[in-house]
Amino acid sequence: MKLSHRDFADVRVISVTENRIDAACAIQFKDEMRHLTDTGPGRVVLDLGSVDFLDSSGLGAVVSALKAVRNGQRLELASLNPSVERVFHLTRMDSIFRIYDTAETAIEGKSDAR
Amino acid sequence: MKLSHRDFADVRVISVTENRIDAACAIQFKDEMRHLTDTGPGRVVLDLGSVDFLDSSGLGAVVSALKAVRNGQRLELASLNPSVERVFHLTRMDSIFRIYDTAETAIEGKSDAR
Amino acid sequence: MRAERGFAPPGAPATLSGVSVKELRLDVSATPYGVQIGLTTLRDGLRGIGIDDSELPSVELVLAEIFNNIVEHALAETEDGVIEVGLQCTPNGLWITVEDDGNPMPDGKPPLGLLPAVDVPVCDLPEGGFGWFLIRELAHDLTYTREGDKNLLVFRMAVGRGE
Amino acid sequence: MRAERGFAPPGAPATLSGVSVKELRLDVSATPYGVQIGLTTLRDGLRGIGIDDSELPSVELVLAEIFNNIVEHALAETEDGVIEVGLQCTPNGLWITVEDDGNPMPDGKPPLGLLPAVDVPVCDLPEGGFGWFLIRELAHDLTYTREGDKNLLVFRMAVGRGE
Ligand SMILES: Nc1ncnc2c1ncn2[C@@H]1O[C@H](COP(=O)(O)OP(=O)(O)O)[C@@H](O)[C@H]1O
Ligand SMILES: Nc1ncnc2c1ncn2[C@@H]1O[C@H](COP(=O)(O)OP(=O)(O)O)[C@@H](O)[C@H]1O
Repeated sequence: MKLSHRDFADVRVISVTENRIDAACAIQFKDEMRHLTDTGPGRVVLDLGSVDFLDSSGLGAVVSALKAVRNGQRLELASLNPSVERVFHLTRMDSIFRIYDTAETAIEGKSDAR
Repeated sequence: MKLSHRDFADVRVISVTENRIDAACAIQFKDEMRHLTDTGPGRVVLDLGSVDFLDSSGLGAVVSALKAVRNGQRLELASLNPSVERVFHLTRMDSIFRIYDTAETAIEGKSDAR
Repeated sequence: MRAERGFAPPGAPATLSGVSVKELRLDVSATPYGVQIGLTTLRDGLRGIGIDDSELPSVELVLAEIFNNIVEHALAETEDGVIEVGLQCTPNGLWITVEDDGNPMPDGKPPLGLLPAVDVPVCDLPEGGFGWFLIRELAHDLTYTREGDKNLLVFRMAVGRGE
Repeated sequence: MRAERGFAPPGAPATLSGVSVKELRLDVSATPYGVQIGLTTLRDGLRGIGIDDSELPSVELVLAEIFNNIVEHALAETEDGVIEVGLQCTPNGLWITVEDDGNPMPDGKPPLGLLPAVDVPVCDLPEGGFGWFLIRELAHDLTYTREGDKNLLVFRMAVGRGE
């Protein structure tokens, strides 16, 4: 599981560089996310554009990353492929996360837009 | 335990109308806070100006209120009396919460100021 | 992939004469990585038996949830467990059988798969418990039978009926 | 407040001759509301024996933490428990004794009172475990003894030495 990140003025964009978040890598994903939010600014965007498969373990790992943020820090999502979006939609998790179409709109988006 | 609240454009200010948050009222405080954050906007400020005594049960209840917020919602504090501020300082909880001198500065403060 | 063998999932309709039987069998090693490899292999296999690319994700998701549960629960104590999968394209969809020789389902039934509550504080959000909810949302005509010391799941995915 | 009686907390310095003994005794009902009433009553009493308003909060906090722990832990199973408190102003501070006939401290010692970690995710923040940390931060010369079936805490607060 490889995560890369780019820092902007007040937002860190984390990109998953593999194409699946599943039971085999969920724990590693959680650990790396934890590190990148710990050291990140008040707003973190997870870009899932490369991910074309996410199972319920992967979903749980994303939720776990959300639960690991600091007070006042927010974790948002960007670039969900249709199959990933479907899992968020079916489980209603799309109501929990602010989801942007692309990382670019996320970066432009006001941090208090929700 | 009585909490009152006033809603502004994008912030709800909750005021404790009693002068202590202690073991006798901690649970009730938690429940009422939960209700007021559930129904509140993305930013909630707890005005502790009337509180001149807070013990570790009261501190735990404030932390519990923080842990009960929705994704993207933030809970901030205002108007800590010296004795209350001391408890936050001794326990390092002042590093967890954004604390404003007064509810007014909290209302004026940008919501993404942290 | 193993050599093909006779395939007639209980509950699946008899294959209509004149319709070409398109089937696939696979042994999946019951570990998280085995599941990953199995699912990736199945992508190509499913395309080969007529499943459209747009239909692959739901099949892959249901199989992932079933496989993960077998790895984590049914075969948790087993070192070299194997999951046997059969897939058959029929006019009323893709029939799938999944077999393992692990522990039976709790109470002899697959879980109800109720959606965990998500309108709760962030700290109370569920990190698991979505598996059987997703299976039941996406699979049809699901039956579970315990046969001797084997678990057998049979169900239908409403895919592969294209053209 | 009960009638005063002879008062000499173990470990407290002998009262210096020529210094007026200022002491206070109170029975606190071992319930959350009893503690609330007891602490409020003590505010006035403490002022009366020479504690400055600015010094009251730390005394009240330490007593609250000790009382709450007795209510929650030592006397948890007792219906009509009573906590006996004695306070004596001396030149080196306010000596306080707290007695109850509840369960002894775990391992016969008061807790170490380490500060729980707070640089953790919001969801992992501690909601308790600060009581004995605060007591140990603010109280001096604290001793605990189990006498028969009674718990006795004696300690000094660095207040009341004003003028
Ligand atoms: N194949 C199986 N064999 C035995 N028990 C299972 C199996 N699948 C599911 N279970 C049980 O049903 C529960 C719910 O499963 P699921 O909905 O996938 O959620 P999760 O696996 O995330 O807990 C599991 O926790 C487990 O106790
Ligand atoms: N007076 C007491 N009698 C018995 N056990 C006690 C007493 N005070 C504290 N303890 C034990 O020490 C632990 C730590 O106490 P404290 O620091 O006040 O945290 P909390 O009460 O919030 O857990 C308690 O959970 C309890 O197990």
